[in-house]
Amino acid sequence: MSSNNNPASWQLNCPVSIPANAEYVTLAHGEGGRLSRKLIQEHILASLNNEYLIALNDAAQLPKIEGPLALTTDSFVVSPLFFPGGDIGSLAIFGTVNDLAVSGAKPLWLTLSLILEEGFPLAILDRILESIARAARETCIKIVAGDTKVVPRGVADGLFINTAGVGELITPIPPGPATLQVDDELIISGPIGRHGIAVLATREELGLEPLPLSDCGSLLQSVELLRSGIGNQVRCLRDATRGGVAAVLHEWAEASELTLSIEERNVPVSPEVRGVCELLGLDPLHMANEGTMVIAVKPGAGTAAVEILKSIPETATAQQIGIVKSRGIVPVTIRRTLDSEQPLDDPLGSPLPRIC
Amino acid sequence: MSSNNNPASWQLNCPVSIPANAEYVTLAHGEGGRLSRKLIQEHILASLNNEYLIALNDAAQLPKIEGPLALTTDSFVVSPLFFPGGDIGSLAIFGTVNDLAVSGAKPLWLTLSLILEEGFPLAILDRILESIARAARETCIKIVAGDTKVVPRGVADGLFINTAGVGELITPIPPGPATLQVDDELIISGPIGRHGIAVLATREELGLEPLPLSDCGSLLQSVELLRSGIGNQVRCLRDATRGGVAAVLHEWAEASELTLSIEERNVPVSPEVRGVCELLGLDPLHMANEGTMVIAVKPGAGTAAVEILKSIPETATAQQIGIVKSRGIVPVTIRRTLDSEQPLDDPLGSPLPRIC
Amino acid sequence: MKYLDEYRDPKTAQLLLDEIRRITTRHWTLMEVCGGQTHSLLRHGIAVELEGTVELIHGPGCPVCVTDQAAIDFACQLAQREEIVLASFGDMLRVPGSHGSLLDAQATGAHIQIVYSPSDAVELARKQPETQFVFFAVGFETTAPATALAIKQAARYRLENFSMIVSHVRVQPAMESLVQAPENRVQAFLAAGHVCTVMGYESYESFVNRYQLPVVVTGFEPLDLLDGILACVKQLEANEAMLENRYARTVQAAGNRSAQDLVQEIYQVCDRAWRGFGTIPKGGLELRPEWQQFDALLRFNKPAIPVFKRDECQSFEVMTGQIKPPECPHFGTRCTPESPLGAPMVSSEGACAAYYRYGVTTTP
Amino acid sequence: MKYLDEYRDPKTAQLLLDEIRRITTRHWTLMEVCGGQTHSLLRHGIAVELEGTVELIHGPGCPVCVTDQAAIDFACQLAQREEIVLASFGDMLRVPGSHGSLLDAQATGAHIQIVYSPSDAVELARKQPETQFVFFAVGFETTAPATALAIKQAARYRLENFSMIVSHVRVQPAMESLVQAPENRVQAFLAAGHVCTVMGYESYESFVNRYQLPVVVTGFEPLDLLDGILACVKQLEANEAMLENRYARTVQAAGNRSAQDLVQEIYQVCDRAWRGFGTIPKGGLELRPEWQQFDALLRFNKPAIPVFKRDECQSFEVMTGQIKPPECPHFGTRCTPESPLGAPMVSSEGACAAYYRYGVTTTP
Amino acid sequence: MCLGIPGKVVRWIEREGAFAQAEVEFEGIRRLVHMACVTEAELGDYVVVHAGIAISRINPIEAERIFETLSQWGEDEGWHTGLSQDTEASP
Amino acid sequence: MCLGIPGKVVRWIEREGAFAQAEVEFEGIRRLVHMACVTEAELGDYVVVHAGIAISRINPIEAERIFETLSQWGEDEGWHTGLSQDTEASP
Ligand code: SF4
Ligand code: SF4
Ligand SMILES: [Mg+2]
Ligand SMILES: [Mg+2]
Ligand SMILES: [Mg+2]
Ligand SMILES: [Mg+2]
Ligand SMILES: [Mg+2]
Ligand SMILES: [Mg+2]
Ligand SMILES: [Mg+2]
Ligand SMILES: [Mg+2]
Ligand SMILES: [Mg+2]
Ligand SMILES: [Mg+2]
Repeated sequence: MSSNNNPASWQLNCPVSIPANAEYVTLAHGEGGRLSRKLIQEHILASLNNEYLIALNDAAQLPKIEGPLALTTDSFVVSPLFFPGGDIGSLAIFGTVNDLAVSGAKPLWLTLSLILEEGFPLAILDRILESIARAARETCIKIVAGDTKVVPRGVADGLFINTAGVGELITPIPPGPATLQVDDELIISGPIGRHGIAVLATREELGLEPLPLSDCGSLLQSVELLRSGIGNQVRCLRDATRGGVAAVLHEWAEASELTLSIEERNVPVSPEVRGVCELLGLDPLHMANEGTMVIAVKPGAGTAAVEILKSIPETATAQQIGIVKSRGIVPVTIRRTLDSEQPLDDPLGSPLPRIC
Repeated sequence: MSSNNNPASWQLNCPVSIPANAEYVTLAHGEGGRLSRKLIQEHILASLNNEYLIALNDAAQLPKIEGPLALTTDSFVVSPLFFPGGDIGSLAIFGTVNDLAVSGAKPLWLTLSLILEEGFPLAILDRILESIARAARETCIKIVAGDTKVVPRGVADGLFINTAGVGELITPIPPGPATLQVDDELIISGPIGRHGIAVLATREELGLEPLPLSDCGSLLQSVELLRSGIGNQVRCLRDATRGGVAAVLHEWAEASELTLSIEERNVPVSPEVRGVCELLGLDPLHMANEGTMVIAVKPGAGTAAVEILKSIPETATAQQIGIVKSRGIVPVTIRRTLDSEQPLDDPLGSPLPRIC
Repeated sequence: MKYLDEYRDPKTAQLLLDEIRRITTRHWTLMEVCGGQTHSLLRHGIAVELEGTVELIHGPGCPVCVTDQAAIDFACQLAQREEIVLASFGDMLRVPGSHGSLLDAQATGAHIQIVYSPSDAVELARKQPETQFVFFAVGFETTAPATALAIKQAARYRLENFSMIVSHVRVQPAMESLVQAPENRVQAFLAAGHVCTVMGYESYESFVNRYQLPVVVTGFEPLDLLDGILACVKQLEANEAMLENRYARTVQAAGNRSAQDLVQEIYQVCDRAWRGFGTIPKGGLELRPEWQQFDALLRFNKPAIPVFKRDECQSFEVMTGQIKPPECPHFGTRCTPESPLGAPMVSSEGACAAYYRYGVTTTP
Repeated sequence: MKYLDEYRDPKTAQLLLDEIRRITTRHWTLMEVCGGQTHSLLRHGIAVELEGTVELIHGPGCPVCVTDQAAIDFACQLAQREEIVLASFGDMLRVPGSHGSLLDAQATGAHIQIVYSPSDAVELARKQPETQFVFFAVGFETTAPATALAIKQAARYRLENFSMIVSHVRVQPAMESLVQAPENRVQAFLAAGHVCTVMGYESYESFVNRYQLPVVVTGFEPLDLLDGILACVKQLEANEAMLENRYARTVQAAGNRSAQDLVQEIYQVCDRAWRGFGTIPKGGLELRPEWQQFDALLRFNKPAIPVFKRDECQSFEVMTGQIKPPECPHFGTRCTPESPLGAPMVSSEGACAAYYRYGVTTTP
Repeated sequence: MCLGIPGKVVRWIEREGAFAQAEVEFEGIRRLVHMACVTEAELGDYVVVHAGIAISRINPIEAERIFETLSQWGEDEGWHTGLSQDTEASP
Repeated sequence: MCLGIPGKVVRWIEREGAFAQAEVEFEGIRRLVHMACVTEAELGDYVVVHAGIAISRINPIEAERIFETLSQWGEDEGWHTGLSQDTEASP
């Protein structure tokens, strides 16, 4: 097989054109000496500077937090690095901010750790750092500590990013899926499957046009509105990332030992996602989201929750999709064409396009 | 070039023999469905369980901290994954615990994020998770949140680990290298260059025997002793990782705008490290450490600091290696054979073995 | 989506369902030939709604399930070779061979590329002339035109780095072998709509006449299926055995002549080993001699690799309607989608997977 | 370490230093031929201590610095080829060619393997028979036995996947061309101890006689260097020009006969382009015709790749002692170890890098 | 098996031979589809696409038939009887 | 150039020919070193190793000479005069 012999050969799908004599990342950039400091100063700090990060200490020194803490981490390995609607940088920020937000915390600080493949163009790195900076500004979060490693060519796929986030838990903290009760109502904040389809269609070069847009974005405002509006009514929230909505419902069913039951006709799916899913034999409920969440509220609170969500553009198409029932034979059911409730499958592995 | 066609072909240097029919990581383990939960339950929680991690929430909910916070992150991409004296797992814990400790914080909680290459043997993963668990127990730190991603074969080098750490800053917080003063004393906590040499010799298969041992280990106890003994006398501490002691001295010289001056004869170097460095034309001062730190104390406090360090076995060979001087032409000087002080070079890139 | 959504209309479906229940006087056993129909029947809850009225058993119509284990082994073996990329539909990746699936092979270093269309594999070969691309050509008559077209395109481009493992199977010989079996209890067939789209249904005339069993060409959406079932039940209740086309918006009596010509030009009928069935005479398609330069078997002279067939899998019994998947002793215990013993547990078209996925874990 | 530490003893070094200062009556200019000696003189502060007493200028003895740019370009080009792994000493990786260094090539996909010994590259080739290993054989007479041995071993194993880019250079022709230059101001030579270990020093007799310049075979540790300098100064003060061996623990008059035989068997003397110097007659070693199956140039028929020589680098002037590195207009500004204009800024043996590293940024 | 999805032909790229191709739209998403077997399709026609090639042109009149039948049932309310006559016309 | 490091021969692996090898110790670390050019070395001898092959056996008597000379200087205090006689014996 032929391998990538030039720095522009990653599956970048990046709008930046890379000049032939572009500067790129070398192993020396990761070795802790002069070049490492240059990379940090001229690229990372240039985009992300703030009063904590500038100290470049072994650990950031941060002020005291009043409430209890929330702590989360995620690594981002998306391929391609740029996809319609986002890139690995914005994803790395929104992903961690969203995890804090749905946990009931006010996101405060992030760490940012880059694993770069030797030969990665610095122009692309700068572009991703700008995207990180933009997402951090949008969500009012500060990147206070970081790390950069460079691995030899062929040992990583261009760039992996890890973010870890610290937030302050704000009362009332959603008590979590173990507290779900019969008749609780299930809500989805927007059309599903957009991120998974956008990335799949871009990566596998399926020749689809226009490429569907990822929903990659912040859930901060919608969570805050929900909490300030009906905070005491919220049981749990979850951004429906890998495994999609189906995986969230299965996890919640497992945690609560109840059955979660949804109506297919109420689940919002955008026409493009619908079209691609039919064409490739995929179920939108299994496809990843990166700015769309599932919410469970107490009985009767669903309408209020949907109202609140519909008040901002990001979640204007929020819908109640189902309710919690006493435990049946299967953990998650879906009503499709006919009246009978069918089991909704828990996704197994990455959804593969199929012709059968 | 031939590629790795069997799961045992990583540069593992692992003492575990892998049976031919070993189970290994698949892409489905990273897709957020049933197999992801199985991997987390049967492998990760099996080794690392605690009251926070078990919740498996989007973010860990943690109690309130009294003092201000310290936050740090590092990715670990060491190749080979196992090296004499440690492995990527223990390294990922000690590295982050040490960064918190030298920053003046009591390490409390860690996040753990794994990027696994498809085909990675689960037996090896278990072995590394055990090593992580052991290091976490030894340093009394809890892993409270995590993430697991699987990337396709050929897209990562077996396993990368990211840890982020939260600690509570304890007064007196070492004021940092910007506060260095003329006549401050510089101390090293143990023999230098062991980690860099151990990894280099293992990775490049240089045919050396016995392979020198890495110093991979915790600095927690030694930092605590120093702080409780002469806490007010400590200016700054730094674990001398990538770039070695030379990089730390250069960073401090830059931060303080003073000249740091050391004596080669006082720098402890183990015989094996000495032997390998001579053979390969390397300078131990440029080689990485993973359990050895540089300390700066106020004038006159060096002897007390060394005494305290010598009281525990981990730092029994601590030495005063130099002092801080007013700014000369060069930022860091070293006195070797003759009386004159020579500039000590800041490392550039990974040290390469050479024959010239 | 036009021509999809209207055939999923719940109210209309309910009307049809009521009508089927109304006219059914005794227990009828129908076979839906195609795995896609199985999938749809379970996904939309039709099978459940008809429990006690009409029993639906699944036919051999999942090409993933019936592809011979040796072909999968060969595909894995080629994919492991440094110079080869194996291109495949996503469907085949999880099917177990003797030593694991293509996904397992990939996890240990094999080069596999998912494609949506066989012609996409031709394009890949054109763009990377240094690499040998082998397309794994599975599927029924529906898929054969797409793979035949890929061969023609590769020939037009004079590609020397494109070949195929041809493992196409033919539906009708399998139906024949099924009704001839002493255990047969099928009383009517829902013929596979998309196979008929290509092949037409005239050839079923003699089948209907010979075996005196109703055959109804049926589509895949809930209304299509209910309509096809209703047509079958009506024939059975009237003690008739006729050939009907209930998928006329897509299927014509003669099928698609251009597609048949294309298949005819590239392939010839051959005996073929079906997984679970053994060799079915005339059960497959192979490359005609004039196209053999594209035969991966010849190009990469296949060594005799031992095939360790897993006899535990009851796929033959399942695919011939003798048992339903939950009656297999391994169903849901030793055999799950995470760790399938047999092919029907893998593909989302496979009957066992469909039962597992849709939670039908007990026999009616 | 035995035979190292005792030669770094500070007290003894001080004695020798004092003695040199004591007997020196005027300004003498010595050349240390070997880059290793340059490195040691700067690293241990000897050059600084002798400032104003004895001026030390650095000779052409850094094989990394003098390796022709075209050879580096060829190495980069081979490393880029899919089937080839280029094996090299770590030293060569940062040296700039016309289009970047081997490290740059690696960053854009080339396969490069650092080895400590040429025989290690032979072992790699033996273990991976599908891959072509090309060893980049640079170095002076000291290194030639190791690379010659690798050829013999590869021949013994009948390896068809091992070859070398032979770029060995010979010290003495370079010294000749140096003293013949009108700009020459060297008054005595510290001959390169390890080259003499292999080659002996008898061949210097005629050099000393012809040019009437003292030549003192000198080692690499501080005491060795001070001892060698002292010997030079004593001759100069006494107006003598003799050949002396001050590295007798390692060097014998006739050198190492087995090593010479080995080199003789595999290589023959040839004219060679030296970077910065131009072609030096008899300045290199090439494979004898009977070993040419191991010549990477012949095996991978080198296309004529344009070499864009960077004329800005003053390496010739530096390596012939006409200027000291900080006198080069680019030193420390456009030319630094991070971004070297010329080879002497790269290798830790290179005179410019040594000056930069040890902070000697102004001329004495 | 044999996922076949209806899509609308929106642009012909090449109408003849082995490389016949058209742009086909599926709910706003377009893809190039091989048309060698359905060269007679016109812009605006719906075709059934399987594995990237069109295998059939959808007959819009036949597509309505089931709904017409059902609506007749709805009109006369005793639709069960009417059903068999209507449907048995097709094979 | 030409890093040459002294190491002690601790074990012979193969004494003859192109594959002659011995285990050589450098401050506790051992490596196999090619010995084709120094086949006469005995166990305990020090050899100078360059690029993985031994290029010379260290002569322990010569190795002492500089220190002997210096110690003589130490003894007679007027050592400068003694130096030239001693050293000029060697070439
Ligand atoms: S349940 Fe598994 S073993 Fe049983 S018939 Fe189905 S696939 Fe075969
Ligand atoms: S400083 Fe740079 S440009 Fe000048 S001579 Fe040295 S290597 Fe060449
Ligand atoms: Mg998370
Ligand atoms: Mg989440
Ligand atoms: Mg770091
Ligand atoms: Mg890559
Ligand atoms: Mg750190
Ligand atoms: Mg640190
Ligand atoms: Mg996660
Ligand atoms: Mg790998
Ligand atoms: Mg392959
Ligand atoms: Mg190569």
